[in-house]
Amino acid sequence: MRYSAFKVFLQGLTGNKGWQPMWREPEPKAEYDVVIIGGGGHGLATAYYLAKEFGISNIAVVEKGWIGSGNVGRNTTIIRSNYMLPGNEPFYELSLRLWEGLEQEFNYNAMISQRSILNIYHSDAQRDQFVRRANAMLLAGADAEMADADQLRKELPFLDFDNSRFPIKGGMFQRRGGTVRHDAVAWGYARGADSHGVDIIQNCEVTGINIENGTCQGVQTSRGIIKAKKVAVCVAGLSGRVMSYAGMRLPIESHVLQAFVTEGLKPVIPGVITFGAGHFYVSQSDKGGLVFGGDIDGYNTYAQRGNLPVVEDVAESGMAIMPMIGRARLLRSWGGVMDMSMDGSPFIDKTHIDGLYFNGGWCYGGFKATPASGYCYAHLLAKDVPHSTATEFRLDRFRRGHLIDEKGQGAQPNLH
Amino acid sequence: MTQYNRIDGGLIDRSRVLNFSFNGKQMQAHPGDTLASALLANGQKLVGRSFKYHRPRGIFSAGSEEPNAMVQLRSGAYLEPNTKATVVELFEGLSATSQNHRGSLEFDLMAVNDFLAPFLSTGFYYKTFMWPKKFWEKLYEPIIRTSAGLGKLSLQEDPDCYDKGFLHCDLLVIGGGPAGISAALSAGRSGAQVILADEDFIIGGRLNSEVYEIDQMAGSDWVLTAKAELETMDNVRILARTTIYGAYDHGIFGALERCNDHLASTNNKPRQILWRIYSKRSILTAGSTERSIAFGNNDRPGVMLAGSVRTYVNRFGVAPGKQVAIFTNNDDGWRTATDMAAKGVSISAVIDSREIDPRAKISGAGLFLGASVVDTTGRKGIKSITLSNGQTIECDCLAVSGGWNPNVHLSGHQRGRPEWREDIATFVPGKQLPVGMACAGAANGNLTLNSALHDGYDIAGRQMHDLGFEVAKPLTVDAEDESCEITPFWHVKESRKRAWLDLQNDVTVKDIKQSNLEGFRSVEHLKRYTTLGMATDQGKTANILALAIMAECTGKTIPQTGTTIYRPPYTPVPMGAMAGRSRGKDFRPFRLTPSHQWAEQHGAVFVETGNWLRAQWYPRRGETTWRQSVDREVEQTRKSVGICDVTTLGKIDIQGRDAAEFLNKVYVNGFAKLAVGKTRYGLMLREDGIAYDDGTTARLGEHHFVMTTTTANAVLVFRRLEFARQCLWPDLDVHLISITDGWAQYAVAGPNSRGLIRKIADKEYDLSNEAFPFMACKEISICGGTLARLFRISFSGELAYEIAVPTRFGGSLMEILMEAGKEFDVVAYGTEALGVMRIEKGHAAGNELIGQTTALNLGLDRMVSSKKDCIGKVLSQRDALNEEDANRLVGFRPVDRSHQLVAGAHFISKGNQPVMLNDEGWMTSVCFSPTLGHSIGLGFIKRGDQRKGEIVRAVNPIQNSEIEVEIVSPHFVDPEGERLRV
Amino acid sequence: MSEYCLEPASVLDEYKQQFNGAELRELVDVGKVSIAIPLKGEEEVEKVLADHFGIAIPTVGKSVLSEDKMVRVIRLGNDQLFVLLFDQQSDPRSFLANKFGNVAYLTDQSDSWVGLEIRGTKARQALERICMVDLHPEVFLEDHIARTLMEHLGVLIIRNGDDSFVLMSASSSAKSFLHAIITSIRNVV
Amino acid sequence: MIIEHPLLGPRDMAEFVYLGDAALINRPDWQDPDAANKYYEYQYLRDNPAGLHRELWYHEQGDRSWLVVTRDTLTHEITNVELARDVAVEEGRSR
Repeated sequence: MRYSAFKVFLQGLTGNKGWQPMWREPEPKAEYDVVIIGGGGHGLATAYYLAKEFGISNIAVVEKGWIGSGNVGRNTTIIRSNYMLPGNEPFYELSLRLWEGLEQEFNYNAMISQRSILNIYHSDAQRDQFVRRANAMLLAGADAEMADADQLRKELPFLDFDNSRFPIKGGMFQRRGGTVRHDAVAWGYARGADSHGVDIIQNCEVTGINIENGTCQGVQTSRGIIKAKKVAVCVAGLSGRVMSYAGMRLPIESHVLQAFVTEGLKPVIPGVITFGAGHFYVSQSDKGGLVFGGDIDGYNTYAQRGNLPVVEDVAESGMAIMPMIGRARLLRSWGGVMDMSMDGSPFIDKTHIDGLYFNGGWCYGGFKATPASGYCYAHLLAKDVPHSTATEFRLDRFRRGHLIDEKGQGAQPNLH
Repeated sequence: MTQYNRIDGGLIDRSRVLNFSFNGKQMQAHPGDTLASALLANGQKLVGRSFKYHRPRGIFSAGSEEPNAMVQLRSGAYLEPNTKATVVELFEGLSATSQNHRGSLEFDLMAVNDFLAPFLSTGFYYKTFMWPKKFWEKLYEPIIRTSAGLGKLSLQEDPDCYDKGFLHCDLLVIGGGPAGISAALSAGRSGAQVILADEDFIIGGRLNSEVYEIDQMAGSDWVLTAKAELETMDNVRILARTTIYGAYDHGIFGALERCNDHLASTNNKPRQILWRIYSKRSILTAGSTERSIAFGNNDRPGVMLAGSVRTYVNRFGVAPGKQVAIFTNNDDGWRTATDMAAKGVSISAVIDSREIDPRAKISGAGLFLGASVVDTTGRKGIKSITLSNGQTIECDCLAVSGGWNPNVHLSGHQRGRPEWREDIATFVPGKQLPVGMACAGAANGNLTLNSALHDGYDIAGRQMHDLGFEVAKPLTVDAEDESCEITPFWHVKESRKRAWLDLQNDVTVKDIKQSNLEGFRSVEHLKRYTTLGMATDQGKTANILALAIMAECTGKTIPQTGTTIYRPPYTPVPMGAMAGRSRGKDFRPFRLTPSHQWAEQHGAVFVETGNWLRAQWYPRRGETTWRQSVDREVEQTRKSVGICDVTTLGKIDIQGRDAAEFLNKVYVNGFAKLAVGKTRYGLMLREDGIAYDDGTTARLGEHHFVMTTTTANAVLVFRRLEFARQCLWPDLDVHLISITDGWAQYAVAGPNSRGLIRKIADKEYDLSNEAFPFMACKEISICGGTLARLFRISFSGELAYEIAVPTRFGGSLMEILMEAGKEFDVVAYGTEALGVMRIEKGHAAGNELIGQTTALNLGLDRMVSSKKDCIGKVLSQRDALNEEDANRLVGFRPVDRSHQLVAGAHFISKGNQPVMLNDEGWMTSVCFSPTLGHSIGLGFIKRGDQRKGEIVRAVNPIQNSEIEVEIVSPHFVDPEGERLRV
Repeated sequence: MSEYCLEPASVLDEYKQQFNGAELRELVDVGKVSIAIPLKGEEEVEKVLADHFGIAIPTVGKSVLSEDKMVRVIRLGNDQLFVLLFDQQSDPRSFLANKFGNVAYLTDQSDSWVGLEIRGTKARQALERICMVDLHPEVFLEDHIARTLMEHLGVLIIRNGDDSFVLMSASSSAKSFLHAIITSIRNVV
Repeated sequence: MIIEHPLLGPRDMAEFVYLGDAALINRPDWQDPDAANKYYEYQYLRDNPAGLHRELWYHEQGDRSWLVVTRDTLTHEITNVELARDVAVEEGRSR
């Protein structure tokens, strides 16, 4: 069913009784060309692009719960491509470009809203780093803008320019950054993949990966064995658990990142704002809630919940830059389990086991990468060579010493 | 017409009158009222508008579950949006306004949405607004955003202050109703440390809302008696106005105490306190919340929860209507009828969905059994209801009871799932509870009074027994177990009109059905697709109804359909309270150097370096730009002598028999053979082979070293050294003490530095170049016997010293240095001049030690000893870190010397396109060199060490600039280091 | 004699203030010395403490005050002691070094820390607003010590009386520390 | 979270800094013929278990001891806390 204003109007006239399911609920077949483990944003996007762009449609996406129940459904919805390193920036810029045409492409309004992202800086040294970053972005064909404190004062008068502990000296904008209605991304890709014949199988937990003679044969699931020519793992957050079925240890730890939303308020914050002297980033959703987050809790966990010290730290940082939010109330908090990698950058790679592929290690930045991750993973699955923008996301890079460490924190995942 | 809905009784103080205003209208009420009860007393039915359709809405409940009656409280910078009128304690002068309407509350222009409702069906926005593409940010979204949100922020800084605190207890009692009070009595009597918290401003819970008797006295009087007993116990603390909003790991709870919200002004005391409560055990006695029944137009002002109507009647002495109808599926609803009738309120009808014998005789009321309400009339206040038998009944208030849901929320904050209980048709806490938690009373499904009292008492007793306390004597109270029979009835299927579930977000039964139709059948999908339960009331009155309807749609049972996960906070918590005092200048502590006061007096401009404030430069009269000051400071230092406070560098005292061996392991270069009385520069790597800190370490004795670290990494280095000491080499005898704050340390630099030091050092010390050469160190005395440490080290490249004295002398030493230096025309210099001189010397600093660079990149690879192990050694040898075209730190100067370099510019070889593929490195640090008279820079560029003399492009597209630069040695001044050694 | 004379200054100008129910003052002229116990050297340290101060070495988290109340020995960690000297030694490190010789490693910390004493009936209530350690008198007994965090600052807290606590924190952030403690008091009195 | 410090009793996690898997104690020998590989595995690969995890916490705002905490990553329940120094000695890191 194609969506349009006219369709909404027509359905409205007839009591909204003619809508159809956005995806089928098929039983798993015995065998597929590709089985994608994980019905999150990346897994669904991979299925969508495999079917649509790479001509492989005998695909199952197996999801242990409901689709979109992982981090695509529990993040702060930010999209941007303000990376610095050559291993990253072209990939994230590809992603942003895919976002820009996505709604028309899959006929679903995910409310991709390029209302800008701002990184505030508070010192000359930070400014120098942002100039380096901004120039890298421009060299990679992305957009960036530097703004001084005066300009910020004009655009964002509610920031604390006069009494803040760490003075706001300026910021770097990426005007094409912004936010997306996160759940709708999963739904849009699912609907698109389904329409190309992909089987989306919910409530189907993978319990094992069948490997014979170094070749992956398929998966064991709570709904039986499913054979596959290729198995594509795409379960960021739980990568360690799933890959242990294949006997692999990963350069990844699982950590929880909390996110928060306030009660609905009349819109005052135009884009995304990121604090530079603490951990805080905020935007305001189209429903009016201030959506914000901060640092990960910092300890290994698979529990989708966090603890108070981080909650309070995030609130402190929020009040530090915008003391007008003191009387806004925090309405909900939630936690997502992140694959924190050893250099803060992800993996899209083949494994040493034939037919077994891995996509993970997205840290807390996976949401914005969804389209490019799906596209590049599909490229790898279809052609067995990495996409040109994802050549560095290899599992063996630490052995070689080829680090993609944007923050320069080294092999300590909770610092990325 | 003041308070024409007042009736007798209640827990309000009628001897005093409070004046307040709503939408500018002046009204009166009494202490003990909430804003909601005060509005109802004054006959104000319409109080707000719903989120999506802007439907007129009134007061629905009497507690924190309220979905409708949201107001903006106070004004100006004190404006508090989205405040539930049902929990606002009335105070003199209170002003409130309604929100979310364009035009007046009565004539909201946005109410047009209600007529467009068929086209604004659930998720309609996912299906349209996509064409043309550009219109989203320009047109559609701005329109959507004008109708987003409910209340407004003031846009001004929150003028109130907040505090935080930490409490510890054996038992935390969450909720002060009958079960909670008896739990507190039980644990209190056994001698345990008890905290009893309740969100209301008086404890007692439903006992204040009902006419139950305990021990032959009114329930509310029994509460006072019990409270009096608890107040005599030193080991019991009662926190009223305190919501336990979250259950965190290991018995830690978050709590919000609204200490001064009930006052017109906080008088500079904290408005609210955010408590972190550490409990050994907790008992969830949070009671239960009534749910509604879905039927056509069940959202009109005047449609209320039946138990809440009772609250207004019994506790506040307010009749929410003159002619009241009751619609129930359970026995509790009947109590609303009997209580009101007893107070003389006219009951027009009792409608019970069950075919039962009447539970009471209500004079004048029609009884309709096995019947239901299918529709209502009255746009701004209910006027009549239509029953399933077609009959129409007039009423100005409809009290609805669909049964009671235990407040299980906190039991699920650690992802425990509640369990369904068929007999009371609701969810009760599951078995997987937060550590140390038990549940009792209505929160545990024991919905009747006597059982709740005993449940709380006994369970708390058992919990305290587990902790080793003696169990108190059994509870003896005389109370009844009232009837609470129920037959589930979720929605009136005959209703043709929209039937509301989530009143605030306007989610109706139809939306649930459509959600099912489109495949959003999992509870989480349902919630996310329809926005059910996402409003400020978090769906407390709506979620279970919606779940039941979804279960009906899919043919599953309710427990099979599941519930969404409960997450903190239980009720919304202000950001100000979450942040506490850490805001504005108090966001983080200030660290001040010993010369801070001197610098202030001398007009220094300060810069934040971590938490430190450091003098950045010292402007003098006549200087109009910072460059003039900095140039002067550099020139004068290089010409004569300058003083810089370098106290902020991390200083670590390292002692032990194995201290030298330890240093050998943590620095890339050797320290074992460093002579006593000597200092050495050292570089540290992370274990992954990347450089992260550098500094000098002095050997004061055979087993005694003092290490310096960079200012930024002082804490990190200390942590890593402790790790190395305790975890990697536990048998080394080495001990670390941070002495950063213990010593005031000044760099004294410049050709006349020896002369200056000579003036203050005590005479017995020979400071000649021979006796105290470059890199020497010594404990000496100065100014007639004061202990000092003298290091002959230099960051500026000049003959230089660092001199340290105990911090208490630091301020005085700065003055003495400046005084004694007058004959040399001494200058104080700040961090900018320090930076200029280090760039002139090519020393790496924070802009180069960014955690991404190796010793090789920094040109320090020859320091790495091949003869010994050190942290980071093995992994620094990986191929990709040692490639032929690795980045090298080199110097840059503009080909046209009048050009200025820019830090952050990228290097592109001449003839290449400025694109990422051709990117060869970047400029890390730049300055104007007053010594050379032009701009200079440091930067990383591929194979830089082999490209001296080459000219490359320094592109800076972000500022639309590009210049040609020449690759040069990073040592711009005195490359041979002769000045250091004179 | 030297031409120049260094004047010592207390970090908080010898702050002292009486509040309604609490008194707060800077502790001045207290010598503070860290004593690191060499690996396997605890017995000898114990002996010095016993012989020279009549003090039994405390366990971690506790402190002992000498009988003449001039010396408080605090056990911060397994291999770390912290000694407060109240008798205005001009060079506390040397004073102790004479007694310890090679038995332990000493570091003068007198200037690294600023000390405050808070006492009075409201003292505990004020500290409740800032200190996450349970200070209930049955849990945190007299002479108990704890290092913890208050308003982003590391603090060593010692109970030195019924309603009396010593609080020590880094001297560079002394002003922020004092501000935090004063705010805590003001918020409860 | 609360960590039951073996010397100090229950302390709030806010006083601690987390590092990671306690296997980081087992730093390989730099002269091992397979040192490059062993260091790679030591520094980069993690078991990352969903269940019991032995991990390093540093009591930075306390007694400065490194602890080995055994904690369930699914429930956060802590079942054992040891001084890392003792663990290191037990695991043969003595000279």
